[in-house]
Amino acid sequence: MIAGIPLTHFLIVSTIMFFIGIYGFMVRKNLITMLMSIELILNSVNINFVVFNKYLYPHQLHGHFFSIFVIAVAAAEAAVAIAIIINVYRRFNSIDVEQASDMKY
Amino acid sequence: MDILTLFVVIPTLTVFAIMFAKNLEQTRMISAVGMTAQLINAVRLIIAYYDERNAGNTADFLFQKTYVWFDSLNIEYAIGIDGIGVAMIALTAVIIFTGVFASWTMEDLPKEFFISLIILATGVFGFFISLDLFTMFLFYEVAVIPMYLLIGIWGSGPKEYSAMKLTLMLMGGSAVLMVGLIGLYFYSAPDGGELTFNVIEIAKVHMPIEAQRFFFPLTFVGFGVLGALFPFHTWSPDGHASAPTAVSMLHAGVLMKLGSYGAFRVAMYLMPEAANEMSWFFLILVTVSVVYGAFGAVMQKDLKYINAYSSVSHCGLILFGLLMLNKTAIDGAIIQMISHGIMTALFFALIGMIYGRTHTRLIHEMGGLLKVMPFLSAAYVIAGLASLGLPGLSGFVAEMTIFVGAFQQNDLFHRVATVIAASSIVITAVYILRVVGILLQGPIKNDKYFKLSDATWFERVAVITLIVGIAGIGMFPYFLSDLIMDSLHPIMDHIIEAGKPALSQVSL
Amino acid sequence: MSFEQVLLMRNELVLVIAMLIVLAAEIFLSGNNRKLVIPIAVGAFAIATIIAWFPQPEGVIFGGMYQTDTLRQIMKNVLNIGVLLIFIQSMPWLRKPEQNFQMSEFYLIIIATLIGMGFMISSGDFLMFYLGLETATIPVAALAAYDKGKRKSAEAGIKLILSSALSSGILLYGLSMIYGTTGSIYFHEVANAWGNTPLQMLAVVFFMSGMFFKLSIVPFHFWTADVYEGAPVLVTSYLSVISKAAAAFIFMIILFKVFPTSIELWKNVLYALTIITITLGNIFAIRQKNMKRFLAFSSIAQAGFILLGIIGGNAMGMTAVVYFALIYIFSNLAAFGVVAAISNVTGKEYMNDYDGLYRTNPKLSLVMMLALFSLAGIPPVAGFFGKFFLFMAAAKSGYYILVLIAVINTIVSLYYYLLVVKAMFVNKNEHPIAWFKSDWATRIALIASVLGIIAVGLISHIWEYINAFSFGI
Amino acid sequence: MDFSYTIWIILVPFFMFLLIGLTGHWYKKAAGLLGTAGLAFVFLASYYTAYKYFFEAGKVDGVYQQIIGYKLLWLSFTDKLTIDLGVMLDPISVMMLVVVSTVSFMVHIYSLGYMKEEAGFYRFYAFLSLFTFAMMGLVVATNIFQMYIFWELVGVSSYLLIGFYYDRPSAVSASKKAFIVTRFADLGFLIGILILSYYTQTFDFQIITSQNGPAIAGAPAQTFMGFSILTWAMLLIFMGGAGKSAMFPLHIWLPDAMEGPTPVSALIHAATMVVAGVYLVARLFPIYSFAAPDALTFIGYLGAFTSLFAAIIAMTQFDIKRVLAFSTLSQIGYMMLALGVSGYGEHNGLGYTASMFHLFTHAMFKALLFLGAGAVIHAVHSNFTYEMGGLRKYLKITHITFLVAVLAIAGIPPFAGFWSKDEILVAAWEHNKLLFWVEYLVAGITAFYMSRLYFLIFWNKTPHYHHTPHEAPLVMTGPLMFLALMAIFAGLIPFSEFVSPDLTPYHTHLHYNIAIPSVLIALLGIGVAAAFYLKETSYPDKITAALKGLYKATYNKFYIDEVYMFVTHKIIFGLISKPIAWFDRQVIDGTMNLFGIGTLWASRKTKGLQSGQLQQYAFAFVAGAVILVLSFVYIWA
Amino acid sequence: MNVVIFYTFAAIILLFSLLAVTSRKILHAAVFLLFVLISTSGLYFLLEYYFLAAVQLTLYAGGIVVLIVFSILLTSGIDDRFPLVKPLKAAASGGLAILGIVLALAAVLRFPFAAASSNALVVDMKTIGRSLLSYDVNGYVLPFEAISILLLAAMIAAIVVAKKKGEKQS
Repeated sequence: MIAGIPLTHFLIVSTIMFFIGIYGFMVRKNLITMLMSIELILNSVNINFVVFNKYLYPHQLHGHFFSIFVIAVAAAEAAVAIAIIINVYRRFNSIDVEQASDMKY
Repeated sequence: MDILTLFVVIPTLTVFAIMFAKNLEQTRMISAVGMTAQLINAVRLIIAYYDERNAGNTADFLFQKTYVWFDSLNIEYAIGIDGIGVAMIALTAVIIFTGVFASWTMEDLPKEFFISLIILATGVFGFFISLDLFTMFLFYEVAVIPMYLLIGIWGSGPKEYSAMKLTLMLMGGSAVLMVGLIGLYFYSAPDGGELTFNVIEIAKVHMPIEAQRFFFPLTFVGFGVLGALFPFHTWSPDGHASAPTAVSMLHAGVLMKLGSYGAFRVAMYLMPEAANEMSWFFLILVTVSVVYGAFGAVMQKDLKYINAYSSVSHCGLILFGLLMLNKTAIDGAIIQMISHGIMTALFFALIGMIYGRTHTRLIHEMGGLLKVMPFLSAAYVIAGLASLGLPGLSGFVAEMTIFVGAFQQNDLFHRVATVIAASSIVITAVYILRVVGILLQGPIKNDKYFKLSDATWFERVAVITLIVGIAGIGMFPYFLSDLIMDSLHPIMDHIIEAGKPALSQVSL
Repeated sequence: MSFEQVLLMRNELVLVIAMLIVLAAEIFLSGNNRKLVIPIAVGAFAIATIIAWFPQPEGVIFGGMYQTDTLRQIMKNVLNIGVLLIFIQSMPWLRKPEQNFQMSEFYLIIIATLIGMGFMISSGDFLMFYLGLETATIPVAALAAYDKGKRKSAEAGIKLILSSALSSGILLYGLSMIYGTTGSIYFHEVANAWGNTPLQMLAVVFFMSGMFFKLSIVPFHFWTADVYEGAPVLVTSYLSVISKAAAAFIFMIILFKVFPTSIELWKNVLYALTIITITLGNIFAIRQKNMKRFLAFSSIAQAGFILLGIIGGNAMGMTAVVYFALIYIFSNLAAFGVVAAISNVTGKEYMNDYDGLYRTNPKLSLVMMLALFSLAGIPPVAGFFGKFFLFMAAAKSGYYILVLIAVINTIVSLYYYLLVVKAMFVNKNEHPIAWFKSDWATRIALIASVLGIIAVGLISHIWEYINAFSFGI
Repeated sequence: MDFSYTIWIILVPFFMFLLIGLTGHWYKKAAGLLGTAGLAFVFLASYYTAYKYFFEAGKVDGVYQQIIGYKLLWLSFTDKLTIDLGVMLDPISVMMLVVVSTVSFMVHIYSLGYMKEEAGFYRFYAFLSLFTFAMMGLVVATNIFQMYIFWELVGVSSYLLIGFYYDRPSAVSASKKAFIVTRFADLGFLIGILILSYYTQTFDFQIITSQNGPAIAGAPAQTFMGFSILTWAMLLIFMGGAGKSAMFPLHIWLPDAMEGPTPVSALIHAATMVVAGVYLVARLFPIYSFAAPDALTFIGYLGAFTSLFAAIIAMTQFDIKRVLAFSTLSQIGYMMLALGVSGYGEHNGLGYTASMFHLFTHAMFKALLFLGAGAVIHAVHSNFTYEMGGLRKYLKITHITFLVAVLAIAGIPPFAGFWSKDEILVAAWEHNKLLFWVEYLVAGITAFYMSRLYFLIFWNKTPHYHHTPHEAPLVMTGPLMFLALMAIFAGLIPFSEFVSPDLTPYHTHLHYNIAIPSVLIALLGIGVAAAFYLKETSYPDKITAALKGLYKATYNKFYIDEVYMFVTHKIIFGLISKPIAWFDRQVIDGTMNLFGIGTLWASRKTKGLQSGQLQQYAFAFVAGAVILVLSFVYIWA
Repeated sequence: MNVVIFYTFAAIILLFSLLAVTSRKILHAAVFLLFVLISTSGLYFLLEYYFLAAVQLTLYAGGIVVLIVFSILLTSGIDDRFPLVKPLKAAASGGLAILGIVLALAAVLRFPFAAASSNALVVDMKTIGRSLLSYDVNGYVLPFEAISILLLAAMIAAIVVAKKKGEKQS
């Protein structure tokens, strides 16, 4: 199934996606969209793991399982994050990250 | 328990006892008893030391004890003492003893005051008995840090600023020093033996000159800050001006000596090549500070500032003697440590007592004190005369030994430095007499002063003890000089031997 | 896989059991009995701590994913002790009315994260490491947001969870490249296959960035102050000592074991960041007025000192880091303990509230002073020994200039520690915090901390014990 | 013969000082008697020693020996350089013992009367004992460092005594000035000692002054700025002597020192301490003579100049003590001159002998003058001649003794001054004609101003006295009479039989060709003075008016004090000390503070970094990671 | 064929990722994210990791996105449009991201990835199950257990934060 597709193309896609996620994290003021950016980041990392596994080390499943666990962690993380976001929303009546800056200096 | 460890144990026990004191009276009594015990112990030590020497013990350090502390790092609680140390310990015992009496009237948080004071003294004693650089450094910092509280809480004037400045500068010095000590440790076994902090062991090895060049200045400056090395002396005027009496006494009297003692015992002794090579640079600094401190004192208006600058000058003379790198000058420098210690303690004690009566330290607001407090004034004159190097008092012996020693260096650079440093004795006379003239002599300026009382009994105890010390050294210097000289031989052989090739390159 | 082998995980197992006990107590206790959850949890944890202290053999199980040896056991014990102190300190706080309905959760989450740290420290591969790291991080965000009534707490929670998510994302990218270039996630295999290509170096840098986040190394530290300030005091102390120490331990182990061949790279990185971290941490700490925030920045500077122990890559450094962590736990918990005690009673958290404290609460002030002196590294309290040995460790590998910069920075840090001392002892105050009697739990915790501060330094056996099991590159 | 008891000549006054100083306030008045008793011992012991030394034990084979009566190792600098405290007896030290003990004893007795009203009576006696101790220690010093030690001690006792009336600002500043000026001179002395001792590796007088000792035989060849290093050393040592002996330009402290009680002026600032400089040069004379002749010549010229200079000033002063002070300067200049023109052996050493001789006689008559002046001041409560006059009627004994002293100092035979001055003139005639003529001139001036003083006090107009002046009690006049006897007969001592540079006695005789003109000149001076001042006349005013500028300059002591004031206050205080104090506070301390301020400033400035904005934190995070990659993976890898 | 599929997915992923972080409507962004996640799972299918692809679809694309959508509904108005990003911020962040891409790709593309030499493992459910429950080398039972603790803790954490009770006192 992967014949003719070079490994690096996958990596290019995932890397760009990774930095798009980072870009999103840095510019999106909405807490939920920031969380979504995190998901992009994690997703791109997953692609890396899986692709490496498939292309280079197909005799074992480290990358494959790593991805699965990352997905699980991402889910847990998202759950907690969303709980906190809702909490923030209650306190600040906003989920704008720039509002949540009582503490500084 | 061995006699040296007792010097740390007695004050520690005193501190614990004070913690359980119920009132001011008990606090005072416990402190006085504890420090008297310490003084007695010091006398015991002197006797034991002489006994040992007379019995033919020629080891560099007597009463050596070594207890391994951090085994894997080869850090030990190693103690031992030579004549220089004995002298320094006697000095410290005298000054802390008198310091307690000078603070007899301390009423604000007295327990805490005496505890801090005695902790400070513990650090000093520990420092002088240590042979292991690690414990030495530990005690060194223990001696420095209580200063902050002592000045901050019980001081006067801009005490918070002064306390902070003093603490930060001194700890800054000790921080730099720490690097030097660590360096010494890692070069203590170039042939692959076990690394050690032990002074005796390190002295045996030959540290590579490149390393010495790096670590010597660090160590020397680190100690030098406490020894009021120009330009790192500025903590001294402010600190002393703000400190309470006993603290000034102890600090100028003993703590500043820690600096010069360390500079000698650690920096110069353990890194003799670098000491020979770099002494010229530091010599310039200290020559400046000798004269500079004296000139700085001339126009000051505050008694403590005068004394602080005078300490800069006199402590500069100590370092000056040390950097001359010959036995006589160093002998003089060490006598100067003792001499200046007692003398300046006396000064600060008297200033404290005068301040306690007149509530001012500005000399122009006072005058004619000889009339109303003859005892204190006479004592002040004696202190002043000791400071300006009157024969028969300790200052003379020290200064002369330094100058005679310094003059044995046969080159123009050292000669000129000596002449410049010696000229400070004239300036010293100027500022001492100026103070005596304004403060003690002349008519009484303020009607309130007619009612002032002379010294109380505890003040007399303190003052007389110190004067006896000054006069004792001044009149019978031979014992002290001999005590020091004996111990200097091995050290100086070490340093001079190392300097032989280097010296020819440096002489100007 | 035999039972004995499973018992190698004893620390984690007893913690799981403790967790289950708390869970059970939470479920079965109700009404007025609910408060019993607190002593049960603390008791269970205390027992777990004690059990974990018994000696145990070294070993590797789960195909290398879990490995334990005495050093790691020491590390875990160090963490356990710290957590126990926090638990004891937490008792009065959790009993307060506004926390009434959330007692067991605090314990559950902390124990769970502690288990995560256990796995992290014992990990033999990057997967376990990653899972341990996340277990140790994600739930703590909830703890930071524990004071739900407070805006600051919520803000702290969100800042922590999002920052840590970002950091673990970057760390994961690094891990993926490590996997891609070596073909394994097991530490020993990675170490064997390790080269120094740019990609691998990039991977290491990304990995380190993630760890720097946990350690609060500048410039990855920004979350620290805000989270520390916003979180409840005890959570702050947990974050500042326990999770930081755990991260330092595993970071050091991985650098020494997995990337010894990249030492040039990570030494350079650490060199630069040590200087920046200590300096900036100090400079930021100087101006702080809020005690928690102040301690946050001071802990950033302290993290910089920890790097000094790591950078040399020698066994002495490892000992020094573990030793320092132990001391740091005691010192910081003593400081935070005082802050917590005062905050619990009066709600005051600012430095000028402490003016004149010594005259009204001398014992608390003394504890605080000792703690600060220990943090500043002043003898004879333990912090002096900790710092001295860290400097020695760095010096051993020749980093004298770095040590010099660090020691000069200690002066700046001394300045701000003394500011607090000054507030308590020197400053005058018309209305100082009135005298109050701390409850017994606080007192026990503070006394234990002070004993720790004094004893750890003076008693050399602790150092020797750790040193016997340390290793360098 | 055992001279070890001589140590008690030093120690007794010292213990008296301690005893009176520490306990005197309990028995106040008795302190004077106690001190005097102590001095009586010193006096007797000194005379006994002198007798034993000169007539029994001192000479071996016709040469006086330097006998070490007592010696104690006090401090050792190096193996060779050690300070001994001890007693060395040789002709000049024994002579000085006599001089010091005589004058001191007289002053002690005299002060019982003079000082009895003073509050600090016991203190005064304590200080006197201290001074006597120091002076005795100085004269019997076995080595140059011992001398320096006691040198400083006499300085400080002089300071204490000048400042005896410490509530008078003028006394305070005078004492300060005296101490600091001499201290400055002593710095030179000290450096001189350092140089000398470095090359000779000894402090011991016997060794350094010995003919084949290291200073003379093994003089180092090094030169510095044209003079041999030893010349420099000896000049510096002389600087100390010049300071104590108030040679120009270090003389300024001496007239002010008259602020002290008059007996003190008599003892310290006329008879004993101020001649220490002369004694110092005499003590080191062999070195000056053989190894540093240039220095010796310099000393001669400086002595001549000072003697002329001071004599001129003395003519115009109205404060009797100041006149005496300037006359002291002038006479010490004589002694220095005498040393400057002296050679070493046999008759060549006449200058040396004459100098010592003059020292001896001068001590007697100058002490007499001062004590007499004290009696006058005691009687009229003023120091100024324009408030005196006609006192011969009231103060008979004082008058006679004062007259004796004036004649002695003027050089009228057979009084003591004549003999010693004659020897000086002979020595000068033989070695240096210029100095000889200067001395002739000074002899005339001396006769003039001393007679002027005499006439102004005891003759001239009689002002209105508030209280009728009355003669002093016997305790005061007794010493006057004793000293008057000394002033009359001391000149008859054949000094060259006892004192000579090479310790070998020789004979001298009167040179009439020099003596007669000198007497005539003295008589001329007295005559002019009599013409001017015997009765109240207008001549002095006329002359003053005629020489207005010169008179003013002279009256103001040639403004030397003003120059010093300028140097000390404007330059030392204003241009050095104050700027240093400022520099230290502002620049050095400022730099230290700057570190602190800078850190705080940096802290404030970087506040914005911690903005509270999570996304900025994220940016920093990512940027940090990227920069690390860029730096350490790409750039410095 | 597979090449075409790959590039299609790749294009979708990149495009919608970009849209997800730039779209000014939050719900749109969530949907774009969903597209990205689904496409990713398509890649996993392409790589023949079917189990992973399924997990990706259900857990990720299903679970998390639903969670996100719910929270959006709870906290935001559907029609809210985000204000434009400040240009400076966008430029700086964008520049940083591009720099990151350049650096990362420069490293990635220069690395000599060696093609697999060993035989590929057949990734069926049996293998996966066995690996997941194996405690030997290449077994994943320990992570499996560890993540259960994580999930439990996260659950408690989420509940703690989400519970409303504490509010009443404030």
